[in-house]
Formats: sequence, C-alpha cells, structure tokens
Amino acid sequence: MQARIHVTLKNGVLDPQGKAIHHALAGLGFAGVEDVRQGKYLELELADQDRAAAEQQLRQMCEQLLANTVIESYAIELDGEAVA
Amino acid sequence: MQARIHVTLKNGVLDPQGKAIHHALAGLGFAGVEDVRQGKYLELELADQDRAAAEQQLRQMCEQLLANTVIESYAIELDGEAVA
Amino acid sequence: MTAAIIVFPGSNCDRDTAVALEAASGRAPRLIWHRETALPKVDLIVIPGGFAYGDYLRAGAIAAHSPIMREVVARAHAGVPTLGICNGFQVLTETGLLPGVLTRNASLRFVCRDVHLRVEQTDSVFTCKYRPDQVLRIPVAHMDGNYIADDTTLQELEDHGQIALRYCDADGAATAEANPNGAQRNIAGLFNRRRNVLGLMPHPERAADPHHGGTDGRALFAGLVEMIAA
Amino acid sequence: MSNAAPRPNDLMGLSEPEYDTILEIMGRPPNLTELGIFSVMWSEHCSYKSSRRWLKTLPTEGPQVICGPGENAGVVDIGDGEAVIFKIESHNHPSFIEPYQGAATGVGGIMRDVFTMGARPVANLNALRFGSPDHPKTRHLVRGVVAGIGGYGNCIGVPTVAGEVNFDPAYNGNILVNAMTVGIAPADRIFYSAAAGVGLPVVYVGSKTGRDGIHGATMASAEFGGDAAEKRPTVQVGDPFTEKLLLEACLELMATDAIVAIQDMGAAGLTSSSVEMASKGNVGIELDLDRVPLRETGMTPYEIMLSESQERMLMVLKPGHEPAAMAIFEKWELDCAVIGETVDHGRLILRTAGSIAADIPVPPLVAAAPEYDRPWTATPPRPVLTAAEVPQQPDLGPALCRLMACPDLASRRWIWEQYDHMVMADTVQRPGGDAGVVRVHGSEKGLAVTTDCTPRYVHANPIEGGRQAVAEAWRNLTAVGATPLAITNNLNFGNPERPEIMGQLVGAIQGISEACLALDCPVVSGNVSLYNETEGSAILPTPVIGAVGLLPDLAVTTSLAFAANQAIVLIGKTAGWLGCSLYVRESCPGETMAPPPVDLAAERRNGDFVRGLIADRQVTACHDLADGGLLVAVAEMALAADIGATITLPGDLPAHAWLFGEDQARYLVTTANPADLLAAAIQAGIPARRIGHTGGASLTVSGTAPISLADLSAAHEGWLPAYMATA
Ligand SMILES: Nc1ncnc2c1ncn2[C@@H]1O[C@H](COP(=O)(O)OP(=O)(O)O)[C@@H](O)[C@H]1O
Ligand SMILES: [Mg+2]
Repeated sequence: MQARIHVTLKNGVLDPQGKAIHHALAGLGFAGVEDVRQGKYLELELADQDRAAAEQQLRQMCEQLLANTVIESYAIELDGEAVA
Repeated sequence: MQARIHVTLKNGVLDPQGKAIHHALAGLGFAGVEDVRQGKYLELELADQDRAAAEQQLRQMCEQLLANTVIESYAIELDGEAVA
Repeated sequence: MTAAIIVFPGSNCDRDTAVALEAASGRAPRLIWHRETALPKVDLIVIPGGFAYGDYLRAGAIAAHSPIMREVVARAHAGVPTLGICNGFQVLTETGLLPGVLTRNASLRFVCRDVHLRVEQTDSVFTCKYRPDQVLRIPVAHMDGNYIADDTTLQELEDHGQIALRYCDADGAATAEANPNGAQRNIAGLFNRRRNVLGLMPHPERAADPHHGGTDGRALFAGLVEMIAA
Repeated sequence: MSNAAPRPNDLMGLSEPEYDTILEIMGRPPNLTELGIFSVMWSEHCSYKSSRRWLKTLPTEGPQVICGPGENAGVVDIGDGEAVIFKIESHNHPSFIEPYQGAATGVGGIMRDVFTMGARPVANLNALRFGSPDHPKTRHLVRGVVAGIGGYGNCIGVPTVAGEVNFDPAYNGNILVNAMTVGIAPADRIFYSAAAGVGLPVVYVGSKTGRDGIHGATMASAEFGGDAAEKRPTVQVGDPFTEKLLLEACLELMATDAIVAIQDMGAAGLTSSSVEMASKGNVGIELDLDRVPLRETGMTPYEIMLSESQERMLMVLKPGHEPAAMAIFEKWELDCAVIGETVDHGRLILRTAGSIAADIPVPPLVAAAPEYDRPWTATPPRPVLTAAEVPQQPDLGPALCRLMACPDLASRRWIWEQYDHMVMADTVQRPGGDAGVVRVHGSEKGLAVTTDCTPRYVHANPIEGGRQAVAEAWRNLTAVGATPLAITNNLNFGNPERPEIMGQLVGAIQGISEACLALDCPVVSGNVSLYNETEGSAILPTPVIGAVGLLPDLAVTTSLAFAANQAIVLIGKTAGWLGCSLYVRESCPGETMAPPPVDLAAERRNGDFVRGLIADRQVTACHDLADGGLLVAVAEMALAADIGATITLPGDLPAHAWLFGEDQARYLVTTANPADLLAAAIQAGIPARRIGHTGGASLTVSGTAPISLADLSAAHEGWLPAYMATA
C-alpha cells in the first residue's frame, strides 16, 4: 500500500522558506505569483494490511512524529484516496 | 489559481532524511513500513490567467528554481489537475 | 554534583559540555547513550548540542522519541534540573517539556557568531550567578533557532518569568538587529513553569575558557554546581 | 597479442595503447567489470599519470614526518606522543554540477581520508575559486558551495576554521572546491592501508551501496564539454549524519586491537579501496559481491565495484575480531558485512551468484598504470611593471575603500558565519585572521592552519607563483607565532595534454619544491586535479597550499588585531612592486605584468625573526603582507580591533608603490617598545622600519585626509552580503 502525507504549516504561522521562494521567483521575473507556502511531502510504502488499521497507524505516525502539531497540520492519502 | 508542486528525489538518489524517518518509525514500534521517501511540497497562489500560460510558467519555475533537476523530479497540479 | 549528558547519534557537543561541567564541578559527568531506558541517580541532566539524527525531519524531532527520553521527561517532571543547549533545546520543545517550536532561522542560513544576551530572570538554578539585566556575550551556532509560539503562550511565558535570556545589543537593548534568527520576542532561552528546565540556543560551554575569547558562560555551570551542592 | 577479440567501442576513457597493455596483463580481453576497474584505476584522478613523475620531485622528508605522501593522508609528529594528520582534496567538477552536494561530499571525503588513519578530525578548511561575480551562475554556486560545506561540517561537528576565496572569470565554467581536514591521533596508533596477511576477513561498513557517482573518478579527469548536463546523474548525495556515526564507530574500533588495515571508499569506491589494500599488503583479495549491502536492486558487479556511494569504509580485521567489530557497528546503527578475505595468489577475484565476475592480477593493475612524460613549454616571462607606469589614484580614501570591497579582498564573514567554527570548543583563533588556531585538546598546545595560493601570480609566472603560495602559507602560520610543520597541496590545473598547461604544472611544482626546501616545510600529502577546462579555456593555474604549524604554548600567540597606542613596525624590504598587484588590477585593467619575486632566503630570515619576536612576547599584533599590500594590511588590522592608525610615507618611493606594492617576505607588527625591536632587527640584519602608530577611529596616511574606520568597515563588510542578497 502506498501512503502520501502532506505536512503543511498551519494558517497564520510564518513561512520564511515560502517567503524566500516567493521573493526569488519575483527576482527571476515570474510575475503574478501571489503567495507561496512550503510544506513537506512523504511517501510511505506499507506492507499490505487492513485499510482501517493502516489509516489508524498513519494518523498516529503523524501525531507522534511526522508533524509537529503545534504549528503543522497533516493530510494523509492511502492508495490515492484521502483519509479523513 | 492554485498550483501544487511536488518535488521528489529521483529514483536511486540517496534519501538520508527518508532513511532516518523510516528508522525512527520502526523505533516507535510502527511495523510494516517498507520504505519512506521525503520530498518537498509547495502551494502557489497565482493570479488568474490563461491555463496554458500558467502551466508553461510553472514548468519554468520548477526547472529554474523549485526543483534541483540534477537529483530531483517535479510534478505540477493546477487547480487540482495534473499538468503533463 | 553528578550530571548526566544524554548522547544521541549525531550529538556533537557532548564532549564540550562535559569539559565545561567537569571544570565547574570537578567531576566528570556520565555520558548516557540514548538507547538506555534507565537513568542513574543524577543531580542534573544535560541534552547537548549537535545534530541528533542529523536533525532530519525536524530539528530534535527524532531524538525526542529516543528510548532514554521517556526517563528524562519523567525526571524533569519530578524536578531534576534539566538543561538543553541548542539541539538540546530543540529536543526539549519536541518532547513538550518546553512550549513552542524552534524553526528555521529567518535568514534561512546557519549562523555561527557571538551574540549578546540579556539575563531576564536570575531566580533559577541556572541563572542564579548572573545579575538581573546583565549582558552576556556567548556564541550561537544553529540552523533552527527561530522560536515560535502562539500569543497566549508568549504572554504566559512573560507573565510567569519563564523567559531566561533574550538576544540584545551590547547595551542590553533587545532590538531586531541583535536577533540572529528571528526568534519571537528575541527569546534565546526559556524555562518551564517550575524553572527546573532550561532550553537555550547559545552555547555557554563555548564561552567557558579564556581561550574561547570570553567566559560569560561559565557562571551558568558554576551556579548549577553551587545550587545543587546547597 | 590477443587482438583476436573485437575491441569494445567504448574504452571508458582509456587510450588504445592503454587498452593494449590491459590485453597483455590479462592475456585475454577484459570483461566489462574488469575494463571498468582498469578504467578507474588508470584514470588521471587515481593514477596521477600526467603528474606522477613531477610529484616525485617534491621534498617529502623531515625529522617531524611520520608518514609522507602515499597513504590516505600525511602524518607529522607534534610531540607528547601525538601526531597531526592532514590532507587536502578537490571536488571541483561535482561542485560545479551540483554545488551543495558536490561541496558537501567533498568535505565528507576528505574527513574520511583523515579518520581512516586513526585521527579525530579537529579542523576543516576550504579553498574556493569562483567565476566572475557578474557571471550569471556565480551567485548560485557560491550559495550552494558554502551551504554544502557548512551543512556537512556543522552536522558532523568539526569546526571549519579557515580557508580562502577568489573570484576570476577564468573559473566561470569550472569552479574549484578544495577541502582540507586536519586531525589528531596518538602517534603510536596510526592506521595504514596495507592488508598484510592472508585469510583475513574483509569487512564493509557504512552506508549501503547505490548507483551514485559511477565513474566519478573518470569524470573528475574529464574536461567539461557543452554536455556537462548529461553527466548529471553521477552526482552523489552526502549524509553527514551517517559519516558522524562512521567516524565514532571507526575510532571506537581503532581503540581495540582488531584492525589490520583500513581504507575509506572514496573515488572509485570498492575498487580502489580493495586494490590498494591488496597491493600495499602484497596479497590478493576475494570479494563476494552478493554480501555487499546494497541500496538498490539489480546492481551489476560493474556498478557495485564502481559506485561512489559516500560514507563507506573497507577494513581488514584480525581473524576472530569480527563479532566485536560488528557489535560496535551495530551500536552506531551502521550497515556492515564481511564481504571477503585476503588470499595469497595476488589476484582480485570478484564472485557473484556462484560465478566469477572479475579476475585481475593486482600487481600489474597497480604497477603498470600508465605514467606519461607529457611535453611541456615554459610560461614566457612577463616584463616588469615600474611604478612610474602606474597612475596614482587621486584620492586615497576612496581608492582604499574600493580595494577593501573588491571581491578578492572583501570580508568573508558571510561565508564563515555559516560554518560552525567553534564546535569542539577548542577554537582559539577564529576565521578572519592569518591562520585558524585550534587547541590540541586537553593541552596548552595549538595547531595553526591555513590555505593559500595567488593564482594570478602563478598564471604570470608558475615558478614564482608556486614559491609564493608556499611562502604565504608559511607566513600565515608564522604570523600567529606557529612553527610551520609541513604542507599539503592541491594542484588544480587545466588540460595537461596541452604543453603550456603542462608547463604551468611543472613550473609550479618546481617553485613549491624550492620553497619547501628553503622553508623546511615538506609536502606530506596532496591531490591533483587536472582537466579543469570548459570548452578549451583553462582555469588559472591554482596550486593550493594547505599548511599546518605548531604552537608550543597558546599563551604566546598573536592575532592581527591592533592594540591601542602601539608603534607599527614593518619587517622586510619594500621595493614597491606593483606588477600583478590588486591595486593595478582594480585601478587600471590591462596586462598586469610580472608578479613579485620571492626571495626564499629573505622569507626564511624574516619569518624566523618575527616568530622569535612573538615567542619573546615583544609584539602585540602581527599580520603578514599579501594581497593589496601595506595599506590593506593596516586596514585589516585596524578593522579587526576597531582601532585606527596613522602611517607615514617614506621619501624614497612613490606613495602608491609604498602603500599598495605586493613585495613578499613582509610582516607588520605592533609593539610598545619599538626601539628594542628595531635594535634587535639591526642586530639580526633584518630590514625593519617604524611606519606609524595605532590609535583613534580612523586611518590616516600622513599628508592625506583621514579615512574613517566606519566607512572602511562598511565597504569591507558590505560587499559579499550585498552581492549575495541580490536575486
Ligand atoms: N572559505 C573560507 N572558509 C573559512 N575561512 C575563510 C574562507 N575564506 C577566507 N577565510 C578566512 O578569511 C581570512 C582572510 O582570508 P585571506 O584573504 O585568504 O587571508 P590571507 O591573506 O591571510 O591568506 C582568513 O582568516 C581565512 O581563513
Ligand atoms: Mg595572511
């Protein structure tokens, strides 16, 4: 099974990396970029298993390690489908 | 318009971060994780414009700045649809 | 004083910190490998600087889940003085022993240089040998020292005197120019509510010997030795 | 000859005659894996085929030398049972293709060379050459290289304490990234690479092997064409975290009695490490490639043998010590495996899936490596530029500010503040002075370290330039009070198949040799990087010298920072040599003529005298004179302390020649007791002259308007940050 996890900064948290990229794009002459936010992206290959169990496990991984929930949110997809 | 960009290491390129995360997940007792790869994820807010022009511009941004094409590949989505 | 220094794979200031502690206390601290699950009885726990687990994922994140950390957290909750320097500070925030997060420096560059620090709070085992508002010169060396917390948390930190050190200029003014990493409210060092846990980005162990070009960090170690002996 | 079989179309960079030699050695056509092994072993990078006969002429001996060139790094005695181990290495091509990873893996590679010999690395240095600041790629390369060097060194926890940076259009398409590591080991526990003894286990430890950098060694020896982009997939990614674990694990194992031989897997990976250990030990090696830890599936023997995956070591253990070694590697969470053993038949035999993938006799693989006597032509001498031919700048203040802000002189703070230069808590002199100084841990002794080269001098006159590079490095050590011990060198040149380039190499080596002899400073290690060209245009010849000196007592060291109210004394003779000077380059573009001559006897005399003054605590600050000449040196000393100075002009030289000439063998010292110092100089027959005094907040040259230190500092500190801040 393949899981894809997006970890992004919560709204309102300053994103210096996104800002720097925005600035650099403008410097390169790319007009019309209004905002840039940078996040992390993880691909996990999981052993085949019950989908519900996998979802549960992935949520725990995010809560415990993959995201710092003080400033980050996460979104999980399992085999291409979003996990609530 | 909203663009989402995934930048991932090319196949075969060493991913020290993914390796360390994999190791840490195992240490936390998450069984059944077979591989972890870490990438970057960017969300860009663009001024409304012709879709073809936006696609073209996004590809250029990736080539010139957002991805390090020596070791990374990128994938672009524009308003939720993949860009070839 | 018996101190334990926690060593993770990738820690690299463990020896430097041991040298400074031994100079202050006359006793070599015990180095505790992160895979241990039990701590000996010690008077002080130190989490040193470095790049535990390469700082991969987030600085301090993977280390915070090392086996020994469960015990460190328990001891800290029980009141044992616990000091996190640089990477150690990052580990402490990741475990939740200290509030907030240390994120990428605003410059997006690693920064290694002397900074000035204003002592905000002298009522602690760590800062008892300093004077209130004393200005110190101590080096920083980090990539992720930009302290972030929400406004409520920041206000609580101020209200409870939990801010230990702030970046300032040579005259003690906490200006934006004097801030090497963009930390909110120029926060360089932070206590928990009980003030038995201190996390700080600057490296007092690199300002502990005349050869370092300054000795302003020495009083932190000397203070610990004195208070713990007392 | 066995020419019956068809020749492969791709000789992997080998020449036709080289291929014929291989046929003779093998007695049959080599298979792909074998040809690959010959190709990397006989590449310029691994075999030094163009430079070897000249390298042999370098002086490499001295009572202090424990091990000269030929091992992973040079070893020099520093007394009290300790040795300093150091080497410099280039990572030029990879850094041009991918600046961050190229530079990072360069640092990782040179550190392995040093800790593989049993030393704990205690200092890193880096010598960098970039293209013109105006070139569209330069900023990106500077940013990436500096971040990569910092990223690796900071994480592993070794301070980066010194280095140098130049900019010149000649490096537009071919930057130079040379990294140096200095380590300390117990003098009686140095580890070498000779795998003497048969039936010994061969152990692999470190990262798994992937398809990284296959043919990196041959790439390092190839000229860049327009197709540089095509060579991209060979880029390696560094993992400093794993290197830190490898370092600690190796040092822990070295403290036991388990290791017979050890060799890092650098260029040409498993091939060169196994061949070198076998060759030096006069044994053969059999490897079972199925036991090599692999990161990717389906790797062929060719790929496994040529992979340049980073953070790997190969060692030969005493039999029976495998379990203890494995326990240490397991503690440090490293992959490891016994992958073979030493044998008595002198062949390298590789097995996979029960069959033999390669079978090569080791002695001829090493001994028959080609060595060329390439034709060379000497660089024609340039005319001497007289001071009268150089216009005086009307305003001294602006002229000095311009010079202090020019790319080759501007402050490098933006760079070194990205390097952790204090980790290990033994840094005594930080970057920004003449040499970095680190304490020998647990003692009151220090090591002084520096890298130097002035490529524009070498280009103008390779012999003088070679001498000057050594002399400047030696001076930089002397200026902090250290006794120079030995040097390492990184010879960065263009295509040696062109006689004029070969002539530069030959000339520079001659100059280096002369200087090493005169200054008693042997070469103990080094590296050669040739084919630094893009589309037929070569870099400036850049023989970088890395030097290490010993400070017996850290209490008697000096820095360049002025103290207030001291007399300033100039040591050494000033003729006002403006040829090849930065003053001329910055103020009147055109042919810059001959570089300053280097009088090695005067270097020796003046340097020994200055070192004596420092030892006798007669001076309060010291700085050698180099790029930019006298006034620049005064400005640097003033800025380092934020204390001004007043300087007098002599009657016998034009002001610009006096202030900006780049005569060699000179130092500025400050003292509270100028009369004593001058008397001592007269006594010793050393040219010395009181030229001014320190104090105030500006720099004043008699008869001209004061230059404020604030303005100077803004110019000097401002250029690099402002340059890097522009998109
Ligand atoms: N790449 C670098 N890394 C670290 N330090 C550097 C680097 N480049 C220059 N420095 C430091 O900046 C100072 C000035 O360099 P340079 O002008 O080459 O000195 P010098 O003329 O004495 O050789 C030295 O202290 C040197 O070590
Ligand atoms: Mg110098």
